[in-house]
Amino acid sequence: MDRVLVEARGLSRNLAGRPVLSSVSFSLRAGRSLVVMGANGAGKSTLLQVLGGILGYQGGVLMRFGTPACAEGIPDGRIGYLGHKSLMYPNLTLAENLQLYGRLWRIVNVAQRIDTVVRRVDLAWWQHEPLKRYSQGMRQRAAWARLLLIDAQLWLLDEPWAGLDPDGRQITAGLLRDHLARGGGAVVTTHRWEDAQRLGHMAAVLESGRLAHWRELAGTLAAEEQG
Amino acid sequence: MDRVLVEARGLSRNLAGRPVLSSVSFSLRAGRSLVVMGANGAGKSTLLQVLGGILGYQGGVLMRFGTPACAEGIPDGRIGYLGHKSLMYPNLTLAENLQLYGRLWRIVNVAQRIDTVVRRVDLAWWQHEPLKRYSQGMRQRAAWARLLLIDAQLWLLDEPWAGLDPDGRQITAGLLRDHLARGGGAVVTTHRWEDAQRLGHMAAVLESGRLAHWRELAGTLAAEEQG
Amino acid sequence: MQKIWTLFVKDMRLEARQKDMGFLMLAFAMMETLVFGFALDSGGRMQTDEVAGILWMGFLFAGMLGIVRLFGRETAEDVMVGMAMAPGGRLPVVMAKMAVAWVFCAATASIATSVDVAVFQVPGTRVSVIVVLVMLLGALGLASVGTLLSGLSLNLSGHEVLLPVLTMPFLVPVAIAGMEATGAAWRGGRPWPWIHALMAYDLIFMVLPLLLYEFLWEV
Amino acid sequence: MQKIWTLFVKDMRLEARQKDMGFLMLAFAMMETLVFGFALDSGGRMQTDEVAGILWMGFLFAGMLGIVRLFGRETAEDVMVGMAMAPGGRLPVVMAKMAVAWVFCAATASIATSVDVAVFQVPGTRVSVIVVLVMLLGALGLASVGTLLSGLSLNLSGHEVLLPVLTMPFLVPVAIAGMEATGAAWRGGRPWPWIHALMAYDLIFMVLPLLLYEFLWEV
Amino acid sequence: MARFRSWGLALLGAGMVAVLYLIFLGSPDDAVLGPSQRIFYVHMGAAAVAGVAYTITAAASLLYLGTRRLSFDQWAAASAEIGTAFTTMLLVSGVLWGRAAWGIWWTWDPRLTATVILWVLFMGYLMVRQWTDGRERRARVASVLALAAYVAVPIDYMTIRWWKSIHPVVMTSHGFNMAPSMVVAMFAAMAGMLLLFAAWMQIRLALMRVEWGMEDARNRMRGMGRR
Ligand code: HEM
Ligand SMILES: Nc1ncnc2c1ncn2[C@@H]1O[C@H](COP(=O)(O)OP(=O)(O)OP(=O)(O)O)[C@@H](O)[C@H]1O
Ligand SMILES: Nc1ncnc2c1ncn2[C@@H]1O[C@H](COP(=O)(O)OP(=O)(O)OP(=O)(O)O)[C@@H](O)[C@H]1O
Ligand SMILES: [Mg+2]
Ligand SMILES: [Mg+2]
Repeated sequence: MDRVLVEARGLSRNLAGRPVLSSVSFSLRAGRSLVVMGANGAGKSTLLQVLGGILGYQGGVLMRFGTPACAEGIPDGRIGYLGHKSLMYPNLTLAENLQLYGRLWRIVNVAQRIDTVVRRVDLAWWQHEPLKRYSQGMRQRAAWARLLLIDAQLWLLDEPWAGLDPDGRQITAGLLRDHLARGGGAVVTTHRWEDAQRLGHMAAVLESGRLAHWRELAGTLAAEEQG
Repeated sequence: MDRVLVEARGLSRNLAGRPVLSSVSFSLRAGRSLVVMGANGAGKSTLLQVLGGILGYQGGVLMRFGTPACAEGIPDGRIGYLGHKSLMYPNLTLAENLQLYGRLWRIVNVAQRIDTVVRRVDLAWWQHEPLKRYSQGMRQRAAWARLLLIDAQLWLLDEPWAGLDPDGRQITAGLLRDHLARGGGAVVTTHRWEDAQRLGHMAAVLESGRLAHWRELAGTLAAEEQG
Repeated sequence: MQKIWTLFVKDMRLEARQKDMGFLMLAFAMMETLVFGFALDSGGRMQTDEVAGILWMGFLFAGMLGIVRLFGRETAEDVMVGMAMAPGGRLPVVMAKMAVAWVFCAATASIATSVDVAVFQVPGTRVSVIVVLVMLLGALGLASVGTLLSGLSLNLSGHEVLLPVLTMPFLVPVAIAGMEATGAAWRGGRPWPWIHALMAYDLIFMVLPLLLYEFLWEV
Repeated sequence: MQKIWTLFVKDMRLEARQKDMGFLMLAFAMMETLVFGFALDSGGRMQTDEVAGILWMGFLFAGMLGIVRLFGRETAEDVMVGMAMAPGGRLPVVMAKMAVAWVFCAATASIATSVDVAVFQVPGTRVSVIVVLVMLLGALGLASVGTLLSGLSLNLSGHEVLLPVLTMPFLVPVAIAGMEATGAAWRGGRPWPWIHALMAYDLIFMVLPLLLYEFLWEV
Repeated sequence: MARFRSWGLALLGAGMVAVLYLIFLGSPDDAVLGPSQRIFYVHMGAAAVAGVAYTITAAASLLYLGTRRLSFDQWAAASAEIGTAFTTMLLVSGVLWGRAAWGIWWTWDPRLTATVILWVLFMGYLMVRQWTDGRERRARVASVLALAAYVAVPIDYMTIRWWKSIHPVVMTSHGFNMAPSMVVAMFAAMAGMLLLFAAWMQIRLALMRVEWGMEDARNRMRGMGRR
């Protein structure tokens, strides 16, 4: 379990000519989670996108799963990303979208896995409805279903509880805990300190693109609060 | 202050053939706020859109500012709506967007008001940047700036704290409190009970399109929690 | 009125920022001239009617593309909801779009006509008052039909632009009438029946949105 | 390969659901025939070259529209990010788009050609193997150029489709070569120089994305 | 009701036999066109029915917008569908006849062009009905579209009167340009086709009600899901 999943050394990235990340360094071992907090516009989403290879980086070194990732940003199938958008076609149903992702990730036994994951996020009744008819929170649950389906080792979760009702937050918190228990890793952003404490082994605060504060959390991943 | 801002009697609405709202009834007086909670997909956003005249309704009666609103859904300039989307052009800067809205709502002294509201939501440094370059939370702050600019009597806020950092939540909670103190009204949806308690005079829970539970809150609008 | 003007200015500013619509329409009209010039030049002189046909085909397509794009701007971030919620209701939103579309169609038409007349040098093709009138009426037809249908397809909560596909058959009569009128004017024939037809068609599609506008965007 | 196929099937399924792209391209090609038929018929018989010109103009525009729409599907909800993150990298995403575009361009081309040949009844226009070859090569050209440029314009985090405007000048050579080759084949002339030009152009724009694909979507 | 329907069908059958008699035996060959002139009766009948059907569609659409009763939308849809079938028949008979009379399959005549446009427009109308979801929304969009498309019907009728066309004009303000027995056969054919239309319409409406009922049942079942 002591494998390092992702390691950044002095990572930096500009967007539209402005430095958004400047020399960010950290490393994350399997089975652990890092919660990134920080003000709006601090660069949390950008950091996750760089880690996921969606964006490239301009300075520093990024190691993923023990090998250096190239600076142009190459995605990796072992990474599961959940961002501000759902990454799914609004005109297709949830089941169809998941089928597509299942094929792309070469999941065996897709139909059955889809059945499992939509049940997990409590969308079984809605799986044959086009996503454009989903409410905001249902769309977020759908994004979680996609994440579960592809069975990645490293999760990059950008405000994964946005728009979820208390029930949904509880379900997904449980899913994250299971993932960590199975030896996966996660980098999570959130704006709620209570969520950070509940689910993070470490917390870091990003301030204008720099990792300013850093704290090991009590990290017992205490039982879920009620509602 | 005892004016009734909005009153619904037996309101109902279908979407894609399914009942989404069924006989919703409530009324809201000036100076008071109603917090609507409920599971994902319960119909909260739909309710706000019907109240705002963005969607029409199919059964019941909707009275706004003392006059019946037609069933086809006609928006009203005295209503300020803040939804899941920002309602602003991504290719224009925040200042330009606000200028447009200011003209549409015939705000006098637009330039000065814009200056005030962007300062309020702490985006003064960013106001000449196109919105597409904003981060998620900055976009939400921009939506708040638009809401403040048009100076509406009734606010319809759909998860207004989504994506905001603690600082942003505190600022906007203060803005809501000022609005209520000045005799405005607000219908707010949220998934966080603590927010509901902090800012609502009444709370209602929507369950599959019906207003199921109803509670007057202590309603002192206690001082803001810290961070 | 003020709302129409504000929205008109907004669209012009967006255009100034992106320049996509104007560039697209002009590029379209120019490329068409180029392709046709190349295609038909070798086979001998072109006739007046052919030039008119090429011209109007270009407008038809350029206009359609431009209008689709004009409404495409409104799909992101539900901006149409914001516009519709402003005091003054929804009618001015339709009217402003129509005005913008008309300005762009007319501009494309006049530029393309001048260029084509110059390039193809067909004897008898001259720009007269009647031709200008036909251009303006044709542009109005494109704008009003396009606005009606695109507006219809743009519902406030879904974000799709489906109907533009249907715009084409509605625009074909405009193109045919415009083409015949232009051809007749150049030939020295009788353009008036076609001009009248164009006027009638324009009128119908100007009035229809006004009558139906409340239904246009209700969801 | 499997990724290409999966994405190809995905686009076909989206098309089956919405039918927008196919309908759009076909409607375009048909309406063009209609307008041109009407425009040019009164002035006498049409020449082979003219029919070829009309045909290729139609493909050019229909193809451009179709490709813009094909990429337009990918703007909502950042779906392209999801596709690019799948194992296998980004190249298959480009390849699949190219394949879809090619199928649609070829289908439009073959249908429109058959209809136009039947409708315009120009003496000597017969569908031969060479014409079919020209159509397929032309469709390939439209598809590869269109994919390269549209893909370039579709960056992952911004959601804009600006470059399609630029596609047109790049497509014009395809249209001209295709037109000349078709005309020559129908006339019984020498289509081969044009076919070779077409092949060379296709090849360049097929290879270019393969060389550049990593830069295509880096942000 | 059932008995009434079977009587209606019997009447329709008898009427069709009478019409066939008049067309093939009871009227003379044309002086110029010979026996191919008998296509005319089908042609004219199809044209009449198409005109009537589209008029019903437009009227029902108008009524729908006025009253918001969905049964009008059903009428509009059914009538448009059948009208399009008859327009197809009109086009096919016209093309066949044109081959016999003018020796060509197709020519660019205002009448023929206008009819093709009409056909495309209503095909588009039917397409849009398929694409749109939500009964009310579909009804509204379709109604507006039907009214716009209906503009082409009078234009199509008047083409041969306004523009010079090779398509013959029979009905003029001075009476009919043909033999009296031809006039009788023409009216009989028109009456027969209209009867056919009425029967078809009734069946289609009944079928549509069944379709809608099934849709309702499906939605109710889905409504039983928790969300
Ligand atoms: C595809 C080709 C054709 C189309 C689309 C077409 C369309 C129509 C339509 C829509 C009408 C009914 C409207 C009206 O009564 O004015 C009509 C009537 C008629 N058509 Fe055609 N037609 C076609 C070909 C022909 C041909 C080849 C002939 C004969 C040579 C013909 C002879 C007539 C006559 C005699 C009438 C009745 C005219 C009248 O009411 O005054 N049609 N056709
Ligand atoms: N355009 C649409 N077409 C059909 N059904 C829709 C549409 N939009 C929403 N719905 C359905 O209406 C119901 C209510 O949606 P709504 O967005 O109002 O929920 P919500 O309470 O705001 O949920 P959330 O907390 O997730 O934002 C959901 O079941 C949703 O699937
Ligand atoms: N496409 C872009 N072009 C230019 N600048 C951008 C772009 N996207 C983001 N930025 C800028 O980069 C900075 C960081 O953005 P990012 O989205 O990473 O913030 P964040 O920490 O996720 O904020 P939030 O909490 O609001 O989601 C912001 O200042 C933003 O303005
Ligand atoms: Mg973010
Ligand atoms: Mg909602």
